[in-house]
Amino acid sequence: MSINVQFFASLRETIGRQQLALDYTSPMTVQTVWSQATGEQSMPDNTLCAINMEYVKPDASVQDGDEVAFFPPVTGG
Amino acid sequence: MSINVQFFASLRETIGRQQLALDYTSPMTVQTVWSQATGEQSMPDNTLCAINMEYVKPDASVQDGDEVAFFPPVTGG
Amino acid sequence: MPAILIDTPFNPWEEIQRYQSEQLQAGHYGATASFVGTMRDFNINETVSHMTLEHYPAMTQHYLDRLCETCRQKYELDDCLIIHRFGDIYPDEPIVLTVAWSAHRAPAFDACRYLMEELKSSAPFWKKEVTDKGERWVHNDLPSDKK
Amino acid sequence: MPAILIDTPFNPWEEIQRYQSEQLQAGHYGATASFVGTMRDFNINETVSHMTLEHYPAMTQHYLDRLCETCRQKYELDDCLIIHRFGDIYPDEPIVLTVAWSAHRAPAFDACRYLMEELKSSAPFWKKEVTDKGERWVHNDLPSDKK
Repeated sequence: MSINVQFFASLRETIGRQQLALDYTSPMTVQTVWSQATGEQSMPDNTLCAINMEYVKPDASVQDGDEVAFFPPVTGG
Repeated sequence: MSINVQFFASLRETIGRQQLALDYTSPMTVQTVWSQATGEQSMPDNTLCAINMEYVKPDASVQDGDEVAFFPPVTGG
Repeated sequence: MPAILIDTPFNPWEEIQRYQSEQLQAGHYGATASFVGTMRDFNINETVSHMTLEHYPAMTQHYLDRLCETCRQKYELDDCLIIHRFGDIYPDEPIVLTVAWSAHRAPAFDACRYLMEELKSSAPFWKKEVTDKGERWVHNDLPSDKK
Repeated sequence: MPAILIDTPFNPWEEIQRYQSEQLQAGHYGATASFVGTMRDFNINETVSHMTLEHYPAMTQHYLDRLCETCRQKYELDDCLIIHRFGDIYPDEPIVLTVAWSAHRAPAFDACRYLMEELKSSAPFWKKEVTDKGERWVHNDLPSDKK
Protein backbone atom coordinates (compact mmCIF):
# COMPACT_ATOMS: atom_id res chain seq x y z
CA MET A 1 0.00 0.00 0.00
CA SER A 2 0.98 3.62 -0.27
CA ILE A 3 -0.41 7.15 -0.48
CA ASN A 4 -1.84 8.25 -3.84
CA VAL A 5 -1.08 11.99 -4.17
CA GLN A 6 -2.91 14.17 -6.70
CA PHE A 7 -2.43 17.77 -7.83
CA PHE A 8 -4.99 19.74 -9.85
CA ALA A 9 -5.22 22.84 -12.03
CA SER A 10 -2.58 25.57 -11.46
CA LEU A 11 -1.03 23.53 -8.65
CA ARG A 12 -0.52 20.63 -11.04
CA GLU A 13 1.33 22.98 -13.38
CA THR A 14 3.40 24.56 -10.60
CA ILE A 15 4.41 21.22 -9.10
CA GLY A 16 4.93 19.79 -12.57
CA ARG A 17 3.09 16.53 -12.04
CA GLN A 18 -0.49 15.32 -11.70
CA GLN A 19 -0.03 12.36 -9.43
CA LEU A 20 2.50 10.20 -7.63
CA ALA A 21 2.64 7.34 -5.16
CA LEU A 22 4.32 7.96 -1.82
CA ASP A 23 5.46 5.29 0.63
CA TYR A 24 3.33 5.32 3.74
CA THR A 25 5.16 5.99 7.01
CA SER A 26 3.39 6.34 10.34
CA PRO A 27 2.49 8.96 11.53
CA MET A 28 1.70 11.09 8.46
CA THR A 29 -0.39 14.27 8.05
CA VAL A 30 -1.58 16.00 4.90
CA GLN A 31 1.20 18.55 5.49
CA THR A 32 3.92 15.89 5.61
CA VAL A 33 2.47 14.26 2.47
CA TRP A 34 2.73 17.66 0.74
CA SER A 35 6.32 18.21 1.91
CA GLN A 36 7.50 14.75 0.80
CA ALA A 37 5.62 14.93 -2.50
CA THR A 38 6.92 18.40 -3.42
CA GLY A 39 10.50 18.14 -2.14
CA GLU A 40 9.82 20.39 0.85
CA GLN A 41 8.23 23.26 -1.10
CA SER A 42 6.02 25.54 1.00
CA MET A 43 2.28 25.07 0.53
CA PRO A 44 0.56 28.14 -0.98
CA ASP A 45 -1.74 29.82 1.54
CA ASN A 46 -4.99 29.14 -0.28
CA THR A 47 -4.31 25.47 -1.11
CA LEU A 48 -7.26 23.14 -0.56
CA CYS A 49 -6.63 19.61 0.71
CA ALA A 50 -8.77 16.47 0.51
CA ILE A 51 -8.40 12.93 1.79
CA ASN A 52 -10.49 10.36 -0.09
CA MET A 53 -12.69 13.09 -1.69
CA GLU A 54 -13.38 14.92 1.61
CA TYR A 55 -12.01 18.37 2.47
CA VAL A 56 -9.58 18.30 5.40
CA LYS A 57 -7.11 20.68 7.04
CA PRO A 58 -3.36 20.23 6.53
CA ASP A 59 -2.95 18.75 10.02
CA ALA A 60 -5.37 15.88 9.30
CA SER A 61 -3.94 12.37 9.71
CA VAL A 62 -3.37 10.21 6.64
CA GLN A 63 -3.83 6.42 6.61
CA ASP A 64 -2.17 3.85 4.42
CA GLY A 65 -3.98 3.59 1.07
CA ASP A 66 -5.51 7.08 1.22
CA GLU A 67 -5.85 9.35 -1.80
CA VAL A 68 -4.58 12.82 -0.85
CA ALA A 69 -5.37 15.71 -3.22
CA PHE A 70 -4.11 19.30 -3.36
CA PHE A 71 -5.71 22.06 -5.40
CA PRO A 72 -6.21 25.82 -5.69
CA PRO A 73 -9.49 27.60 -4.80
CA VAL A 74 -12.29 26.24 -6.98
CA THR A 75 -13.84 28.23 -9.84
CA GLY A 76 -16.71 26.14 -11.19
CA GLY A 77 -20.33 27.04 -11.78
CA MET B 1 -67.55 63.73 -16.09
CA SER B 2 -67.93 61.50 -13.06
CA ILE B 3 -66.07 58.94 -10.93
CA ASN B 4 -65.79 55.40 -12.35
CA VAL B 5 -65.94 53.04 -9.37
CA GLN B 6 -64.79 49.41 -9.67
CA PHE B 7 -65.00 46.43 -7.30
CA PHE B 8 -63.03 43.20 -7.76
CA ALA B 9 -63.07 39.58 -6.59
CA SER B 10 -64.77 38.84 -3.24
CA LEU B 11 -65.54 42.54 -2.77
CA ARG B 12 -67.41 42.58 -6.08
CA GLU B 13 -69.51 39.67 -4.81
CA THR B 14 -70.12 41.25 -1.40
CA ILE B 15 -71.10 44.63 -2.83
CA GLY B 16 -73.11 42.92 -5.55
CA ARG B 17 -71.79 44.97 -8.46
CA GLN B 18 -68.65 45.30 -10.51
CA GLN B 19 -68.76 48.94 -11.46
CA LEU B 20 -70.77 52.12 -11.24
CA ALA B 21 -70.53 55.80 -12.15
CA LEU B 22 -70.71 58.30 -9.31
CA ASP B 23 -71.37 62.02 -9.71
CA TYR B 24 -68.29 64.00 -8.82
CA THR B 25 -68.66 66.45 -5.93
CA SER B 26 -65.76 68.48 -4.57
CA PRO B 27 -64.04 67.63 -2.24
CA MET B 28 -64.03 63.84 -2.47
CA THR B 29 -61.70 61.20 -0.97
CA VAL B 30 -61.45 57.48 -1.70
CA GLN B 31 -63.29 56.91 1.58
CA THR B 32 -66.23 59.14 0.56
CA VAL B 33 -66.35 57.41 -2.86
CA TRP B 34 -66.60 54.07 -1.04
CA SER B 35 -69.34 55.33 1.28
CA GLN B 36 -71.45 56.79 -1.52
CA ALA B 37 -70.90 53.77 -3.81
CA THR B 38 -71.81 51.19 -1.14
CA GLY B 39 -74.65 53.02 0.61
CA GLU B 40 -72.55 53.84 3.68
CA GLN B 41 -71.28 50.30 4.30
CA SER B 42 -68.08 50.11 6.37
CA MET B 43 -64.92 49.32 4.41
CA PRO B 44 -63.36 45.96 5.36
CA ASP B 45 -60.02 46.44 7.13
CA ASN B 46 -57.84 44.83 4.50
CA THR B 47 -59.41 46.57 1.49
CA LEU B 48 -56.93 47.86 -1.11
CA CYS B 49 -57.69 51.12 -2.93
CA ALA B 50 -56.37 52.45 -6.24
CA ILE B 51 -56.90 55.68 -8.17
CA ASN B 52 -56.14 55.40 -11.89
CA MET B 53 -54.23 52.10 -11.42
CA GLU B 54 -52.06 53.39 -8.54
CA TYR B 55 -52.36 52.20 -4.94
CA VAL B 56 -53.53 54.97 -2.56
CA LYS B 57 -54.73 55.24 1.03
CA PRO B 58 -58.44 55.83 1.77
CA ASP B 59 -57.82 59.50 2.61
CA ALA B 60 -56.40 60.25 -0.88
CA SER B 61 -58.20 62.97 -2.86
CA VAL B 62 -60.23 62.02 -5.91
CA GLN B 63 -60.49 64.21 -9.04
CA ASP B 64 -63.30 64.40 -11.56
CA GLY B 65 -62.89 61.64 -14.17
CA ASP B 66 -60.82 59.34 -11.93
CA GLU B 67 -61.20 55.57 -11.87
CA VAL B 68 -61.37 54.42 -8.25
CA ALA B 69 -60.98 50.69 -7.54
CA PHE B 70 -61.54 48.63 -4.39
CA PHE B 71 -60.32 45.06 -3.92
CA PRO B 72 -59.31 42.46 -1.34
CA PRO B 73 -55.64 41.44 -0.71
CA VAL B 74 -54.14 40.06 -3.89
CA THR B 75 -53.42 36.35 -4.40
CA GLY B 76 -51.69 36.05 -7.77
CA GLY B 77 -48.43 34.38 -8.72
CA MET C 1 -38.31 43.59 -20.48
CA PRO C 2 -41.90 42.81 -21.23
CA ALA C 3 -44.68 41.75 -18.89
CA ILE C 4 -47.11 39.50 -20.71
CA LEU C 5 -50.64 38.58 -19.60
CA ILE C 6 -52.22 35.56 -21.30
CA ASP C 7 -55.39 33.54 -20.84
CA THR C 8 -54.19 30.27 -22.40
CA PRO C 9 -51.63 27.70 -21.23
CA PHE C 10 -47.97 28.49 -21.95
CA ASN C 11 -44.73 26.55 -21.76
CA PRO C 12 -42.36 28.62 -19.60
CA TRP C 13 -39.22 26.78 -20.77
CA GLU C 14 -39.99 27.41 -24.42
CA GLU C 15 -40.81 31.04 -23.66
CA ILE C 16 -37.45 31.51 -21.93
CA GLN C 17 -35.60 30.04 -24.89
CA ARG C 18 -37.57 32.07 -27.41
CA TYR C 19 -37.14 35.35 -25.55
CA GLN C 20 -33.48 34.66 -24.92
CA SER C 21 -32.67 33.90 -28.54
CA GLU C 22 -34.64 36.90 -29.82
CA GLN C 23 -33.79 39.56 -27.24
CA LEU C 24 -30.59 38.70 -25.39
CA GLN C 25 -27.07 39.12 -26.71
CA ALA C 26 -25.35 35.72 -26.86
CA GLY C 27 -22.16 35.57 -24.80
CA HIS C 28 -23.08 38.69 -22.81
CA TYR C 29 -25.12 37.29 -19.92
CA GLY C 30 -23.62 34.70 -17.59
CA ALA C 31 -26.52 34.10 -15.21
CA THR C 32 -30.18 33.29 -15.79
CA ALA C 33 -32.43 32.89 -12.73
CA SER C 34 -36.00 31.82 -13.30
CA PHE C 35 -39.07 30.95 -11.29
CA VAL C 36 -42.19 29.10 -12.40
CA GLY C 37 -45.31 29.00 -10.26
CA THR C 38 -47.45 25.99 -11.14
CA MET C 39 -51.00 25.17 -10.13
CA ARG C 40 -51.18 22.36 -7.58
CA ASP C 41 -54.05 19.91 -7.35
CA PHE C 42 -54.42 20.40 -3.60
CA ASN C 43 -54.46 23.38 -1.22
CA ILE C 44 -55.15 23.47 2.53
CA ASN C 45 -55.77 19.70 2.36
CA GLU C 46 -58.53 19.87 -0.24
CA THR C 47 -58.46 18.63 -3.79
CA VAL C 48 -58.73 21.49 -6.25
CA SER C 49 -60.16 20.70 -9.70
CA HIS C 50 -59.34 24.08 -11.23
CA MET C 51 -59.27 27.77 -10.45
CA THR C 52 -60.19 31.09 -11.98
CA LEU C 53 -57.66 33.88 -11.79
CA GLU C 54 -59.44 37.22 -11.88
CA HIS C 55 -57.47 40.41 -12.42
CA TYR C 56 -57.83 44.15 -13.00
CA PRO C 57 -56.65 44.19 -16.61
CA ALA C 58 -55.44 47.76 -17.12
CA MET C 59 -53.88 48.01 -13.67
CA THR C 60 -52.23 44.59 -13.89
CA GLN C 61 -50.43 45.44 -17.12
CA HIS C 62 -49.42 48.85 -15.77
CA TYR C 63 -48.25 47.35 -12.48
CA LEU C 64 -46.18 44.58 -14.08
CA ASP C 65 -44.64 46.87 -16.70
CA ARG C 66 -43.49 49.24 -13.98
CA LEU C 67 -42.27 46.34 -11.84
CA CYS C 68 -39.98 45.26 -14.70
CA GLU C 69 -38.66 48.81 -15.04
CA THR C 70 -38.07 49.17 -11.30
CA CYS C 71 -36.32 45.82 -11.23
CA ARG C 72 -33.94 46.81 -14.01
CA GLN C 73 -33.10 50.04 -12.18
CA LYS C 74 -32.60 48.22 -8.89
CA TYR C 75 -30.38 45.37 -10.13
CA GLU C 76 -27.63 45.15 -12.72
CA LEU C 77 -29.48 43.14 -15.34
CA ASP C 78 -29.27 42.41 -19.03
CA ASP C 79 -33.03 41.91 -19.09
CA CYS C 80 -36.03 40.49 -17.25
CA LEU C 81 -39.32 38.88 -18.23
CA ILE C 82 -42.69 38.23 -16.58
CA ILE C 83 -45.47 36.06 -18.00
CA HIS C 84 -48.69 35.67 -16.00
CA ARG C 85 -51.84 33.68 -16.72
CA PHE C 86 -55.38 34.79 -16.00
CA GLY C 87 -58.75 33.10 -16.50
CA ASP C 88 -59.36 29.37 -15.97
CA ILE C 89 -56.30 27.39 -14.90
CA TYR C 90 -56.00 23.63 -14.30
CA PRO C 91 -53.59 21.63 -12.09
CA ASP C 92 -50.04 21.27 -13.42
CA GLU C 93 -50.42 24.38 -15.60
CA PRO C 94 -47.86 27.17 -15.10
CA ILE C 95 -49.41 30.33 -13.62
CA VAL C 96 -46.43 32.65 -13.59
CA LEU C 97 -42.89 32.90 -14.94
CA THR C 98 -40.25 35.39 -13.82
CA VAL C 99 -36.77 35.47 -15.34
CA ALA C 100 -33.74 37.70 -14.80
CA TRP C 101 -30.60 37.73 -16.94
CA SER C 102 -27.37 39.26 -15.68
CA ALA C 103 -23.60 39.02 -16.04
CA HIS C 104 -23.42 37.63 -12.49
CA ARG C 105 -25.49 35.32 -10.34
CA ALA C 106 -26.24 37.57 -7.36
CA PRO C 107 -28.26 40.21 -9.29
CA ALA C 108 -29.97 37.48 -11.32
CA PHE C 109 -31.12 35.59 -8.21
CA ASP C 110 -32.05 38.76 -6.33
CA ALA C 111 -34.01 40.23 -9.24
CA CYS C 112 -35.91 37.04 -10.00
CA ARG C 113 -37.02 36.76 -6.40
CA TYR C 114 -37.80 40.47 -6.16
CA LEU C 115 -40.14 40.17 -9.15
CA MET C 116 -42.00 37.28 -7.52
CA GLU C 117 -42.25 38.84 -4.06
CA GLU C 118 -43.54 42.15 -5.43
CA LEU C 119 -45.94 40.41 -7.76
CA LYS C 120 -47.25 38.19 -4.95
CA SER C 121 -47.79 41.09 -2.59
CA SER C 122 -49.18 43.73 -4.97
CA ALA C 123 -50.16 42.62 -8.49
CA PRO C 124 -53.98 42.79 -8.71
CA PHE C 125 -54.82 39.10 -9.22
CA TRP C 126 -57.31 37.04 -7.20
CA LYS C 127 -57.60 33.25 -7.18
CA LYS C 128 -60.90 31.48 -6.83
CA GLU C 129 -60.52 27.73 -6.40
CA VAL C 130 -63.09 25.12 -7.33
CA THR C 131 -62.95 22.15 -4.93
CA ASP C 132 -65.27 19.20 -4.34
CA LYS C 133 -66.91 21.36 -1.65
CA GLY C 134 -67.59 24.25 -4.00
CA GLU C 135 -65.91 27.53 -4.89
CA ARG C 136 -63.76 29.62 -2.57
CA TRP C 137 -61.61 32.72 -2.79
CA VAL C 138 -58.02 32.05 -1.83
CA HIS C 139 -56.85 34.15 1.10
CA ASN C 140 -53.37 35.46 1.47
CA ASP C 141 -52.26 34.98 5.06
CA LEU C 142 -49.51 37.54 4.78
CA PRO C 143 -50.26 41.04 6.01
CA SER C 144 -50.41 43.62 3.26
CA ASP C 145 -48.35 46.78 3.62
CA LYS C 146 -50.03 48.48 0.70
CA LYS C 147 -53.11 49.88 2.39
CA MET D 1 -32.13 14.20 -7.13
CA PRO D 2 -29.27 13.45 -9.44
CA ALA D 3 -26.08 15.39 -10.05
CA ILE D 4 -24.94 14.91 -13.64
CA LEU D 5 -21.49 15.68 -15.05
CA ILE D 6 -21.22 15.92 -18.83
CA ASP D 7 -18.55 16.92 -21.31
CA THR D 8 -20.82 17.94 -24.20
CA PRO D 9 -23.21 20.91 -24.63
CA PHE D 10 -26.66 20.53 -23.06
CA ASN D 11 -29.91 22.47 -23.27
CA PRO D 12 -30.89 23.29 -19.67
CA TRP D 13 -34.53 24.10 -20.55
CA GLU D 14 -35.04 20.76 -22.25
CA GLU D 15 -33.34 18.97 -19.36
CA ILE D 16 -35.69 20.63 -16.86
CA GLN D 17 -38.73 19.59 -18.86
CA ARG D 18 -37.48 16.05 -19.36
CA TYR D 19 -36.59 15.56 -15.71
CA GLN D 20 -39.82 17.14 -14.55
CA SER D 21 -42.03 14.97 -16.74
CA GLU D 22 -40.15 11.78 -15.82
CA GLN D 23 -39.50 12.30 -12.11
CA LEU D 24 -41.89 14.86 -10.64
CA GLN D 25 -45.51 14.23 -9.70
CA ALA D 26 -47.76 16.50 -11.77
CA GLY D 27 -49.92 18.79 -9.64
CA HIS D 28 -47.78 18.23 -6.54
CA TYR D 29 -45.14 20.94 -6.85
CA GLY D 30 -46.12 24.59 -7.10
CA ALA D 31 -42.71 26.26 -7.35
CA THR D 32 -39.74 25.63 -9.61
CA ALA D 33 -36.65 27.80 -9.15
CA SER D 34 -33.80 27.36 -11.57
CA PHE D 35 -30.42 28.88 -12.33
CA VAL D 36 -28.33 28.57 -15.47
CA GLY D 37 -24.71 29.70 -15.57
CA THR D 38 -23.63 30.45 -19.14
CA MET D 39 -20.18 31.10 -20.54
CA ARG D 40 -19.62 34.74 -21.43
CA ASP D 41 -17.35 35.90 -24.25
CA PHE D 42 -15.58 38.41 -22.04
CA ASN D 43 -14.10 38.43 -18.52
CA ILE D 44 -12.09 41.14 -16.75
CA ASN D 45 -12.28 43.20 -19.96
CA GLU D 46 -10.68 40.59 -22.20
CA THR D 47 -12.28 38.63 -25.01
CA VAL D 48 -12.41 34.93 -24.18
CA SER D 49 -12.50 32.49 -27.10
CA HIS D 50 -13.18 29.39 -25.02
CA MET D 51 -12.28 27.74 -21.74
CA THR D 52 -11.37 24.37 -20.33
CA LEU D 53 -13.12 23.29 -17.16
CA GLU D 54 -10.90 20.85 -15.28
CA HIS D 55 -12.30 18.84 -12.39
CA TYR D 56 -11.46 16.04 -9.96
CA PRO D 57 -13.85 13.46 -11.37
CA ALA D 58 -14.48 11.11 -8.44
CA MET D 59 -14.62 13.90 -5.88
CA THR D 60 -16.83 16.12 -8.02
CA GLN D 61 -19.49 13.44 -8.40
CA HIS D 62 -19.29 12.58 -4.70
CA TYR D 63 -19.45 16.24 -3.71
CA LEU D 64 -22.43 17.09 -5.92
CA ASP D 65 -24.36 13.94 -4.96
CA ARG D 66 -23.98 14.80 -1.31
CA LEU D 67 -24.83 18.44 -1.96
CA CYS D 68 -28.18 17.34 -3.44
CA GLU D 69 -28.84 15.14 -0.40
CA THR D 70 -27.96 17.90 2.05
CA CYS D 71 -30.13 20.34 0.14
CA ARG D 72 -33.15 18.03 0.33
CA GLN D 73 -32.65 17.62 4.07
CA LYS D 74 -32.24 21.36 4.59
CA TYR D 75 -35.24 22.57 2.54
CA GLU D 76 -38.75 21.22 2.03
CA LEU D 77 -38.40 20.07 -1.56
CA ASP D 78 -40.07 17.72 -3.97
CA ASP D 79 -36.76 17.29 -5.77
CA CYS D 80 -33.61 19.00 -7.01
CA LEU D 81 -31.26 18.64 -9.96
CA ILE D 82 -27.70 19.69 -10.82
CA ILE D 83 -26.09 19.41 -14.26
CA HIS D 84 -22.49 20.59 -14.69
CA ARG D 85 -20.25 20.67 -17.75
CA PHE D 86 -16.56 19.91 -17.83
CA GLY D 87 -13.96 19.92 -20.63
CA ASP D 88 -13.92 22.50 -23.43
CA ILE D 89 -16.70 25.11 -23.27
CA TYR D 90 -17.46 27.92 -25.74
CA PRO D 91 -19.21 31.29 -25.25
CA ASP D 92 -23.00 31.12 -24.91
CA GLU D 93 -22.86 27.48 -23.81
CA PRO D 94 -24.49 26.63 -20.46
CA ILE D 95 -21.95 25.56 -17.83
CA VAL D 96 -24.22 24.69 -14.92
CA LEU D 97 -27.91 24.17 -14.15
CA THR D 98 -29.44 23.99 -10.67
CA VAL D 99 -33.16 23.42 -10.13
CA ALA D 100 -35.32 23.02 -7.02
CA TRP D 101 -38.96 21.96 -6.97
CA SER D 102 -41.17 22.59 -3.94
CA ALA D 103 -44.78 23.15 -2.93
CA HIS D 104 -43.89 26.76 -2.07
CA ARG D 105 -41.65 29.45 -3.49
CA ALA D 106 -39.45 30.22 -0.47
CA PRO D 107 -37.85 26.76 -0.18
CA ALA D 108 -37.52 26.54 -3.98
CA PHE D 109 -35.69 29.88 -4.22
CA ASP D 110 -33.56 29.22 -1.14
CA ALA D 111 -32.57 25.71 -2.24
CA CYS D 112 -31.71 26.73 -5.81
CA ARG D 113 -29.43 29.47 -4.55
CA TYR D 114 -27.94 27.24 -1.85
CA LEU D 115 -26.96 24.69 -4.50
CA MET D 116 -25.20 27.37 -6.56
CA GLU D 117 -23.41 29.04 -3.63
CA GLU D 118 -22.13 25.72 -2.27
CA LEU D 119 -21.11 24.55 -5.72
CA LYS D 120 -19.29 27.83 -6.45
CA SER D 121 -17.39 27.76 -3.16
CA SER D 122 -16.52 24.07 -2.89
CA ALA D 123 -17.11 21.87 -5.94
CA PRO D 124 -13.68 20.89 -7.33
CA PHE D 125 -13.78 22.59 -10.74
CA TRP D 126 -11.18 24.97 -12.20
CA LYS D 127 -11.60 27.23 -15.19
CA LYS D 128 -8.78 27.96 -17.61
CA GLU D 129 -9.67 30.68 -20.11
CA VAL D 130 -8.14 31.09 -23.54
CA THR D 131 -7.95 34.78 -24.52
CA ASP D 132 -6.18 36.63 -27.31
CA LYS D 133 -3.30 37.08 -24.84
CA GLY D 134 -2.98 33.37 -24.11
CA GLU D 135 -4.25 30.98 -21.45
CA ARG D 136 -4.96 31.89 -17.84
CA TRP D 137 -6.42 30.21 -14.79
CA VAL D 138 -9.49 32.01 -13.47
CA HIS D 139 -9.07 33.22 -9.90
CA ASN D 140 -11.87 33.34 -7.39
CA ASP D 141 -11.66 36.61 -5.49
CA LEU D 142 -13.81 35.35 -2.66
CA PRO D 143 -12.03 34.00 0.42
CA SER D 144 -12.43 30.28 0.92
CA ASP D 145 -13.53 28.98 4.31
CA LYS D 146 -12.69 25.41 3.46
CA LYS D 147 -9.02 25.34 4.28
